[in-house]
Amino acid sequence: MGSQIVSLVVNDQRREFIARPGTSLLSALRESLGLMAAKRGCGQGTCGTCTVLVDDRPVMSCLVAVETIEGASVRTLEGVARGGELDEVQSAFVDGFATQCGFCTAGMIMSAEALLERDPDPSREDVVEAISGNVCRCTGYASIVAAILDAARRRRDAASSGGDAPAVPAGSEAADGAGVR
Amino acid sequence: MITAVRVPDSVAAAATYAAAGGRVMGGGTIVMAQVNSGSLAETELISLRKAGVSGIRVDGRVVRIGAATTFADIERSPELAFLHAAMRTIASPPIRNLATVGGNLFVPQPYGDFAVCLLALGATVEIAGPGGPRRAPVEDVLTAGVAQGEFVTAVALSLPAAGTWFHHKAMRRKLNSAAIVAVAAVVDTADGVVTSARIALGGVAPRPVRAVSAERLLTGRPLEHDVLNEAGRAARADIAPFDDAYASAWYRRRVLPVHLRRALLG
Amino acid sequence: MNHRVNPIDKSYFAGERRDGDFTVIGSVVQRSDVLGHVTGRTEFFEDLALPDMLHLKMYRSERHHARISGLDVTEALAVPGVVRVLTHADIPNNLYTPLKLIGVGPDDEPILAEDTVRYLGDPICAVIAETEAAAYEGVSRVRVDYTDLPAVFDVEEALAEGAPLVNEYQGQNHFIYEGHHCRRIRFGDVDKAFAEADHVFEWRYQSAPIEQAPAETTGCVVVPQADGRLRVHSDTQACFFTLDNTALILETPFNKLRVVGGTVGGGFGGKVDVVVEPVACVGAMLTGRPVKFVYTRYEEMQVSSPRAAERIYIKDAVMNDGRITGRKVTLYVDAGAYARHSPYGTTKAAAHLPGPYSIPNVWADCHCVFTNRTPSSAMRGFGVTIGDFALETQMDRIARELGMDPLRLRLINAYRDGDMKAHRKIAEGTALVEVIQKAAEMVGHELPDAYRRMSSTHREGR
Amino acid sequence: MAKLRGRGYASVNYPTGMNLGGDPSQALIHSTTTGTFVVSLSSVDLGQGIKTIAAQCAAETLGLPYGNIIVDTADTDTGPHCMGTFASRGTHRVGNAVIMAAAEAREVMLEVAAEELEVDAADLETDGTGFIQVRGADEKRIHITDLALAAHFEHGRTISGRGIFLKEKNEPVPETGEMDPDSCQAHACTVAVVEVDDETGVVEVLELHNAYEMGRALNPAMAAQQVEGGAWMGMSHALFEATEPYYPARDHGPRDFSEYLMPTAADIPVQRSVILERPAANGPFGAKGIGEMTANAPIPAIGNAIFDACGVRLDSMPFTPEKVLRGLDELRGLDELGDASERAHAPATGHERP
Repeated sequence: MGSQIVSLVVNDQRREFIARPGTSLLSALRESLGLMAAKRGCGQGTCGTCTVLVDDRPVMSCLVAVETIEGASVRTLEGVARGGELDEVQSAFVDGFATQCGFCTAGMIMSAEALLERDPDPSREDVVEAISGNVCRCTGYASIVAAILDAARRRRDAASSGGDAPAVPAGSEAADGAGVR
Repeated sequence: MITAVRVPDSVAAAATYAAAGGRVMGGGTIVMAQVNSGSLAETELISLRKAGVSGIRVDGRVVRIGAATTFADIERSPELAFLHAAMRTIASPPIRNLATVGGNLFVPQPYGDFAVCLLALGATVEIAGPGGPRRAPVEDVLTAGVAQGEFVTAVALSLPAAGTWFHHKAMRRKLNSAAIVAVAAVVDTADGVVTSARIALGGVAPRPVRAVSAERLLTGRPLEHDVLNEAGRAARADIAPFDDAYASAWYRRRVLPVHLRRALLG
Repeated sequence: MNHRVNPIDKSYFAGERRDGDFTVIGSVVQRSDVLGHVTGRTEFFEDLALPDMLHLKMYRSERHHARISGLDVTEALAVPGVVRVLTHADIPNNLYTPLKLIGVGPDDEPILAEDTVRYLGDPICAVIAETEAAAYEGVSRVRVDYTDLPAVFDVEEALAEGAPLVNEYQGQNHFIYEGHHCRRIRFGDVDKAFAEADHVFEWRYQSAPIEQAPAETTGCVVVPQADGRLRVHSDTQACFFTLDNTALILETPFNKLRVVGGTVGGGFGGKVDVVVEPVACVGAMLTGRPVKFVYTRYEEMQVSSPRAAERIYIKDAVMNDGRITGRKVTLYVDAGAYARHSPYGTTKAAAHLPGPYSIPNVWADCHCVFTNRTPSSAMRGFGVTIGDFALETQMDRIARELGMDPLRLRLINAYRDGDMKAHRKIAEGTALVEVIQKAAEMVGHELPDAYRRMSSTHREGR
Repeated sequence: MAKLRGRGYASVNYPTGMNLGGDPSQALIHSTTTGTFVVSLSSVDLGQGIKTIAAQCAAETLGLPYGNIIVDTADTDTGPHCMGTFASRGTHRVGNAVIMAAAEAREVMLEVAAEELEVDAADLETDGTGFIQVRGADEKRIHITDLALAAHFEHGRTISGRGIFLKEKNEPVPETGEMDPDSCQAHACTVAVVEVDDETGVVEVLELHNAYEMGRALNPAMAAQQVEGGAWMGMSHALFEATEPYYPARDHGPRDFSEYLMPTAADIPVQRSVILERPAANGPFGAKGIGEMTANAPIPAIGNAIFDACGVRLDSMPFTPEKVLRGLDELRGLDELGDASERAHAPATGHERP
């Protein structure tokens, strides 16, 4: 049998490539499609740096044999910013200083996107659960949780103001200085 | 090295491939990790993702869950609401979107939390293979596995009556941790006294095990603090705990009664 | 912006702040790397796509301590896609130690094992193949015959008479500091302090090795250049440190190498050892093709050097009023099988004693000990983190024994500007008193006036 | 069953700008013809943010906006020597080298501006927005873009500078340990509040209160990142981390992030931190460096809080539920499997708080 042609819809574009047997979705994205945002932190499904959305659900792309999702829709961090504009999650990560080394960021943002698409008004507990598979060694998570909650608020504000208003920082959870749980 | 990945579109096609010796996989959470580290023995993968064995069907009190049904699917199923809390103790959302009901039966402890639930529920496993379809109690599959060329296509279980399902998983951290001790149980009571109990334990033996000593001890007695402690101590006869990166065998044995009691009393 | 900042209490050291009129310093400016991070465009070393790149995977020792009585790579070479298998014979200068750059020796670690392995995971041979899968397959077919040697895993057992010798290049199971068996601190007379003390307390502390666990594992891609140089894309924390050590191992002029690093997916000290670049460079030189060598997560967890386990004994002479008048510390750093950066870390540990307190009599023996485990090395707080665990637990125990407020005990003993530290450096810029006062205030821990008036800039009554 | 609450303290110092290796760090800076300044380094950014800090130091010294600075780093062909990013050297060594380079470049910048404006360079100042102007007469001014063009095309000058920071290598005296191994001392005090489950030994860290003294917070948001992430790492070390959980035996070493556990966002405490600044004479704008020390104080603070909560003294890291429970069983005088636990709820010492 050997290598075969696989077709996926990646960030709304149909992409075809040749995959060696046993190629993970992560390897296909990085090596065949040149999409480097998703990272390989472990290859075992334990770090979350390779998280992407397959048919709108977050998965560890290192654990997906690419032949098994022929035809699926795949979304990566490269597809999140539209027309060069950061979306609410990205802007909230920037403004909230929710990145340090940046290696977990792609996976974190994709887990957050999946959550917010399913639940535009998540609780802190929902956010915490959504990123429970994404390891960050730098931040201690608090800034990431705050940024995702902030992103949800920005997106709701944008939606309630007709959808064409720019994402505005809500500010209510901006640091009061005393650290936010 | 992997030489072929099969994605059969039917159970029959999957059976043909399986008979030839490939490794059957559900979501890939175990198998692909081995592929990525070059440690998988088999050279062919057979995915059940498109073999028509996904989905949850409810027929009265009986629920049939396809082997390739993911944990996320169960979390979204209103009929299986009693399992939702248990599902959320397993790994993380990006894993639960991949990991499957069938695959979980073959995961080594202290993983395999759903298998612990199935054991408590007395599930029946549907198996396909060279000899045609067969059914087996989940105990048998957990103990003996399936034969060469066989694979699981579904599990069937009866919905527990309201108030009879209990689940508690002790972890090293609040989310995304393997079990120190997992307890799943269906316990019927009448007039405050246990009439029947089926208790399964995870994390405390190489396979999920029934706490038969505790079941015996509880039957005919009230679900009370002291009785449960006694049952928990009795259950130590049913386990074969191990040391691992999470906890020692001693610790698992030591806290088993605490967690058995917490499972049933909250 | 929606960022979080911690309040700065400018009432402390107000007279020394010289704030001036900064325009950028002290301000929150956006991180220069953040837009790359949130769009996935930041380039980490592994994001380099090279069409003809080869993959290197390491076959590692399956024993803690053994002679290699046979090595057979024939089957590995027969795997389709395997291009080359490197052994120690391929490494120009196979013996090194990273701190030789600052004059620390002896060389004690083979790049690839010759006749002996000294820890589980010691690298033996490197399989280079067209694909990762082929490289793994090749590794699985390497055959090594081992003759087990006795191993030692406990630092004190390693120092005992008759213990198996871990590293014959060192010659004994501890690093030698200028003729001494350990790094010593000798300050005042601790024996006199113990004799005159109201109380003597002695306790033991222990830690286990800790992994730096960066999200990105250690690795590099080496690309041969048209001019004969090698371009090394690496996630090292230390470009020139890596370059210099690699050149010494390759026995090549330093200007033959170019190290390109930059954005690293977390380091925490774990990417200071030079453990992937030399072998990958040899592979690239011998094949003439780009070679990638990236640690698996397993290698990162179990083979890459962790924070050392330490065993620490602290014996204190204490007076009824809480003054600590003598402190004797015996500290063992478990360096594992090779020195790496541990001789340095042990010295740093010694300099840190007796903690942020002015104790007039201090005696310390800090041993850098070799055992048959994964070599340890630098990690965030190198030489200090575990010492602080021991020292600050000790302080709490003393306070409990004396029935004292643990913060007052610390304030009484806190070092101040002008104090001579145990390593004979005059303290300056101290602020222990103030952080304690501030923390007490934050949690509503009452301190009497005399303690609230204490200051790091002068000792009351002096 | 009881949840026992306790509070623990720890205070520490930390040496920054180590010079046991004696290696200096260099920085070069030059202006493009349009007034952007490129800082060339070979230091590595690991996420701690050295590129941002270097740019802030350059901008402040030059008196120009942060946006005028580009930092090019981590290439041994293009960057001057830096031995590496470790031992709390980044902010201290590189910051100082950048300041020195930028000061030299600023001097040239003012000389050229003086020629352009036909004034004395000593009378010039920068306004922080990009203008160089005569002090007290700011209508007489020139923008850096115009100035840089003029420097290159008319004056034949490079607006550039060189910087290095060296504190000579120190050799400890072997007999006494006398040495001068570092440049500054930073400080921290942590108060931890924990809750111990007296039946399982599970410890939950509820609160971490930290006071950190770091010389100067060059970028307060990035200082907060180090503080918050470092304290989390300390808590993680305290409760979870070991590559050899049965040390000194090597069995059951964790292989991945499933087995090597660290706290998730669900496990983190409330963190409150306050920063004190006692500027260091030898630090860049007084900064000492904060990255390494932040994990240290939380570990003993948590251990001491556990003792306060339940009377179990942990002298071995990490503080696993097993160690706590063995300690509790010993205090309660229970047998190997703690089977009398339901008869002895309260530990021998320690106390329950509301």
